[in-house]
Amino acid sequence: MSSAAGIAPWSDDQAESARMVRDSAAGFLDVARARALRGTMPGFSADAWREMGALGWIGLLVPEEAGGSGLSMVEMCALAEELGRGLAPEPLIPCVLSAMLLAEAGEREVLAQLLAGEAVVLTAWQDRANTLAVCTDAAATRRFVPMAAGATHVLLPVGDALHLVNARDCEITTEATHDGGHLGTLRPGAGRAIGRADVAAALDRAALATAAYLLGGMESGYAMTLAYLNTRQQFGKIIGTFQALQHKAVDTKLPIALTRAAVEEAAMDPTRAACSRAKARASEAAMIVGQNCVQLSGGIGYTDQYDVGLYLRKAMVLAPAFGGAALHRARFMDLTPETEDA
Amino acid sequence: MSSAAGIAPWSDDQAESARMVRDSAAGFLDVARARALRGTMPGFSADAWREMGALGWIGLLVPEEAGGSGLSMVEMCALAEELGRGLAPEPLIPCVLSAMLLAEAGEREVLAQLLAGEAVVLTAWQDRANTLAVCTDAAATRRFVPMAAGATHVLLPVGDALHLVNARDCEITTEATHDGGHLGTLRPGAGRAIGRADVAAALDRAALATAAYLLGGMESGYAMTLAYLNTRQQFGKIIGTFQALQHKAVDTKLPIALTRAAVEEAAMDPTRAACSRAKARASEAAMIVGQNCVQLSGGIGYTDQYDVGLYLRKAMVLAPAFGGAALHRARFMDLTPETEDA
Amino acid sequence: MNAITPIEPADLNALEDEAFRLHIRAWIEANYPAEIRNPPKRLHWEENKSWYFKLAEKGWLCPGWPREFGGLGLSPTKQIIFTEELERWGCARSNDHGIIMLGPLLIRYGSAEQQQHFLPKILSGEHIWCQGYSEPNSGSDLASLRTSAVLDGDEYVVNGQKIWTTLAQDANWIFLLVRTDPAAKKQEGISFLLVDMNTPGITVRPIINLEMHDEFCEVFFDNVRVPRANLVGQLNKGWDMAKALLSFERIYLGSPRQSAYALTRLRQLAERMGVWEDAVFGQEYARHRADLADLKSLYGRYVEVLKRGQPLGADVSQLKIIQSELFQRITETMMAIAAENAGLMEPMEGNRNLNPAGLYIQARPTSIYGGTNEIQRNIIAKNVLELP
Amino acid sequence: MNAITPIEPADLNALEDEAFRLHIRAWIEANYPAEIRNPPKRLHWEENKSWYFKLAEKGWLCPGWPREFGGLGLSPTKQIIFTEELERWGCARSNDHGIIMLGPLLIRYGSAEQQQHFLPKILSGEHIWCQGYSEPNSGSDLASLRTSAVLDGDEYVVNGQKIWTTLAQDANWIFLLVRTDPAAKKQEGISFLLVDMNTPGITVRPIINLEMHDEFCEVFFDNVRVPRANLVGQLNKGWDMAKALLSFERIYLGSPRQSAYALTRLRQLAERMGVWEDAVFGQEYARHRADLADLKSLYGRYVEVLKRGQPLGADVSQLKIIQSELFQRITETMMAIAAENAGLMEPMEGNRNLNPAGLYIQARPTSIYGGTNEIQRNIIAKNVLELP
Repeated sequence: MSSAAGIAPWSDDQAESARMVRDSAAGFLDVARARALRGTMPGFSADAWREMGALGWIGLLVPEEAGGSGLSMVEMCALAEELGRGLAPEPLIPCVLSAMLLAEAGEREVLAQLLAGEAVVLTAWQDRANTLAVCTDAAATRRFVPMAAGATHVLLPVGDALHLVNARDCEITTEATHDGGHLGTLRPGAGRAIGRADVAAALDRAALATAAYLLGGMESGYAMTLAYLNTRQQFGKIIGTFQALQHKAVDTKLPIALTRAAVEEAAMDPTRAACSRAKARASEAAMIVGQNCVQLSGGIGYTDQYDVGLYLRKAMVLAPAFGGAALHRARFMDLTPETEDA
Repeated sequence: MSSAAGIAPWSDDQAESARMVRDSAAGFLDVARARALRGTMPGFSADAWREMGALGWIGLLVPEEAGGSGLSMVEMCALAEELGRGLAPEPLIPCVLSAMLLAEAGEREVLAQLLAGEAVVLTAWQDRANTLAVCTDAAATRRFVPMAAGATHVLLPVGDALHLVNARDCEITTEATHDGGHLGTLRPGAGRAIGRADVAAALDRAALATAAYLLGGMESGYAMTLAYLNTRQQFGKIIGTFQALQHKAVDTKLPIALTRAAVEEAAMDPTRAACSRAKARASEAAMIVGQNCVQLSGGIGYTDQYDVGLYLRKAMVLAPAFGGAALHRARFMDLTPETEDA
Repeated sequence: MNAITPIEPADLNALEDEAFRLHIRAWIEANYPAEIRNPPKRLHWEENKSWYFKLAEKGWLCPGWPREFGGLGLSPTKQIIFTEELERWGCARSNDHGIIMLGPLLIRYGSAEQQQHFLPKILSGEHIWCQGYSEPNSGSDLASLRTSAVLDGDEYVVNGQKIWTTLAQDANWIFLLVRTDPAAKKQEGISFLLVDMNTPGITVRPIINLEMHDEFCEVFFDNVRVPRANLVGQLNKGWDMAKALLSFERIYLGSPRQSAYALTRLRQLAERMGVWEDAVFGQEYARHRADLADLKSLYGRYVEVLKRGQPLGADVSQLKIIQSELFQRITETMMAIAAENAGLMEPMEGNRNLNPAGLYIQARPTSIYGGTNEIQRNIIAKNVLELP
Repeated sequence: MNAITPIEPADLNALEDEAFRLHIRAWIEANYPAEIRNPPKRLHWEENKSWYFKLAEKGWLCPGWPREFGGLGLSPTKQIIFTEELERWGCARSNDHGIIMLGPLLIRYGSAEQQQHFLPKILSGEHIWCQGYSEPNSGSDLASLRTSAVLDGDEYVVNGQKIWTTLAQDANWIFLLVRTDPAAKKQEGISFLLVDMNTPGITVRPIINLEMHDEFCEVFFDNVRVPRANLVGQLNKGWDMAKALLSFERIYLGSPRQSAYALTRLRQLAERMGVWEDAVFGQEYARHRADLADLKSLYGRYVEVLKRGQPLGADVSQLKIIQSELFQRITETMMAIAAENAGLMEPMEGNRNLNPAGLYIQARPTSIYGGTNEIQRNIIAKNVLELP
């Protein structure tokens, strides 16, 4: 399949840098690895985590002087997209978020462990569902912390003030999620204040990276579906010859193209409005694309053994993560001045 | 085309009575008649109007003791549906509404002229767009009076109090509508109080009859479209063989089937909730069906000379008449208790 | 034993419809096991059999079968009321392929011996049936099926594979469509065969679906020997017999019950998530609500056809499309308002009424099974709209 | 005469992009006739020609043509800016088939004589062209066209009928696809012919469309004699030449301008109808708004392709589908909130910004013309998704 949808508005340097990051993710494209980790605790591989550290991914957005790779959202989105293709269960995006915050606050020791893939620092920023607002109550129970069972540390924003807590000092309960991972509910223990950071700005980037992860997942699930349409036979014909299925396939392609356009534009200039628009599109598109791919795959699409369903399950978990479509669309609307169209 | 969609929940007597009324409308099925009247003033035929009177249609819902036909909404909907097929421009539904109100208020003289098709009495009940509420200000300018240029009398509800005014005593301006008719804005002149009636209940029936008219229009436009799909050739094939067009045709059929189900159930027991649900469905479906029929008819569908467009134009005018889809859906919702589904 | 034994009229058909409804309702409410109301997944025999035996003991297992075969011989109208009452109370669908599919087929096409042998064993719960139609390469195009049955002496030798066989692991008998004439045109070489699942050569392998449930199975046949007497109807005429039973499935799949159940759950979820009073949610809910009410009206028109004892036309496929897509849309709204809870495997807070992902996943295959919605649209295009 | 004559650089290409944009913008704002901004319908030549001549006099009529043919020879990027500025100011599309379609085709495929004869007459406004491609039985399947041209001495004799010919009544020349080899396979017997509309035997009959506008015409050819010298390119190779120009049309039809224009009108209508602050309207508006912004992002990616001088792939058809369906959805929202005003033929209160029905009707054919959206989906399925 050609995935052409025009050309990203990136400079040649940006495109080259993104390509290199993509190439570095080649080892994480195998969905079988993600499948094998489903339902385990903590749900991801410690080896893979250290490798992600060694590849400089956890600190991808951390300035070089703080020990990071000093790259931009262009590379981050390219990477997240590849991880989405492989459905990598490691909490990379949540930890990239934590790394940005630790660096900004000036914390160095735990940051170094995190960047090396030796620590897992999760930012427990929300105290309820369906919000983009950072919790401002230090004592509040935090909800929906992804892969919480694997945390070594928890970063607790109270507004822009950051507290770092040892995970073993928190009371954490988990609930299994459809992608084989889990979400944690966390009663914070005592930690230490480590400074301040612009949490909301970092959350924008996490939302955008999640959009890119969803984009990669959509494309892979869609590619599987096209392959199925190209091989499955019924009524003596390849089913991809049936016009109704062709058109449904096209209608599944369109939201993917729009997602890529929104994500790659936002990656170049990650304003809050651009991040919100990209996440709104990706969250909505991932569900539609996942549903359509299951439908186009027929009975086999409804079996757990078939990978297409894994992409839908991942979308169910990540579409609302860091804010769902409605929240982000409303924020995009609030932030964008009316155009001057005549 | 088979228009099967199960069987209406009517008794045999009701079905037979509806069939007789339908048969009586056979002379009004010719769309060419409606086409010829477009843009004329008052936009309908005086002869046809008298004939409608002679057939007992204007007084269809008026009790026999008041000079009417004493029939029910079952027959009214059957009739309106046939008139919708022929796109009859005569203001039958607005005048059936007026006739009900005149009869209920005990007015006899103008009612007799109206029932005979010698008068045209229009009920000017609304003072603004997008409302189901009867105007309560006697002096308010009335809006959106259909075919106002043809009125001999105007019935002015002020709440449930009715005033009858000679049309020549009112200041009437008109705006042309897409169906070739017009809507009037009316500054009421002095009239006489003639009594009271349940205006809201009568409006429910007018809305339901309008839903039935739209249903007839949908079916006729759809039948034309199926005929086109069955004859037009491209790429050496009848275009109705293309699966994408077949499925779009099916998706156009489904809202028609739902409309028929809602309208005919409401006709049997025209509660306010049932009328609102039927009008909401019909208003929405008529636009969707009209659009799809134009699309399926390709270039020819976009020409004024082709009748399919006339059905869409009629839907544009009648979908909002007596309340559009959103208003009626909200009222249905308010009026219907939650079900006890387990 | 039944918890309540009201005075039972000799002929339930003699009751007024409303009295009949209340009679049925009272018995269901008194006898249905509370713990299996509205089960989130299709139940297995072990979970379900106590209800099966209650119905059997009461004589109500097969409301549609004629009385001479052990059924209740209910009129169409009363059969519909019976079903409505079961749905109203959220009764689980039992292991009913014998009751719904095979029984009526044997009554219509079976030999007297077959009727006498098999029907009582369905009524007693001794035989639990499953249906072997679909194959890996024969889904939408069922008539291309290839599982073969070759006569060898007085036995057919069956080889091949079935798939999507509902609850095969619970069944001890299976009815099969098999190819008995490989040379004939697709539909014309197919026969209908009854097979004891305990015959050597049969392997059942459950399929885990997206609900993580093993409702469907693959069933493999390796030189399975089946007595010739287990052929139902004429050789090579199995297709027509099986097809004659499908209109039941199409109206069953068009029943508003799934959407109605989901809509109630949507309301409960909206209240829990604090959006019940939200205007945007409100208009979306009102749309689902009106869609459901209109679906019920349309469904009622087909029920009316059945009540009058008339055959259902191909247009009944409309119901299946409308109901499955409405069910799906309702669950999509659930997912949107559930926000982060949308990813959870288990119901929220242990309250099984708050299970957005469960219902969302459950709604996915409704547009696939029972003939995909694409196939239904083909049927309507050809047979109702009469497009070429 | 132009209202303002700013200091014109010798080579507009030498300007920085942003300076170029402002230069163009200032001139447009100063010179474009206010009364024809954002016309609700396609303008006729009489309404439009003053603008045409202003552009011609300025030398800006043909920004994309090479300078040696009288164009501005702008780089792709600057051509795009030029177009964006015209769209921004709501400039009417002029009678531009000569400028956009025929000129580039002659520059690429025409003989030197044809170039020298015809191009200056386009630039001067002496020749106004229309395009004769579609026929009554050849719409989606254009290659089945049957209008014939038979050589008789030094002239082709043309017989047949064209339809959907935009503004044929304003044109004095028409370029035609005609069948010159009836025996060849569809695409292979088609030639490209230039015809003076004043030749005897040509009849133009306007078609009134749903907008009650005569934008499209039928054109009938009855033994119309055309000099052999008016054949462009090789005999029977007309199809390939015409097709090579279509990618322009596909990106043009995917431009967000219609949706952007409609969205602004939607806001104005919402304010007038008092629903601008309404939550339900608000989320629907936000959806259109985000859809438009994402469409703009996607459109920008194809513009980027052009800027780099690369050819557009078949996937550009995506834009046309997305833009036309968004434009339609926006106008459907307009109709819903306009309520009773939705039926009015003329703008509300004489304010042409409040014209829901007009825009709604205008949006209908966008999914039909330029290759129906069904055809676009076929193209994507085959050429992008590579389905069989």
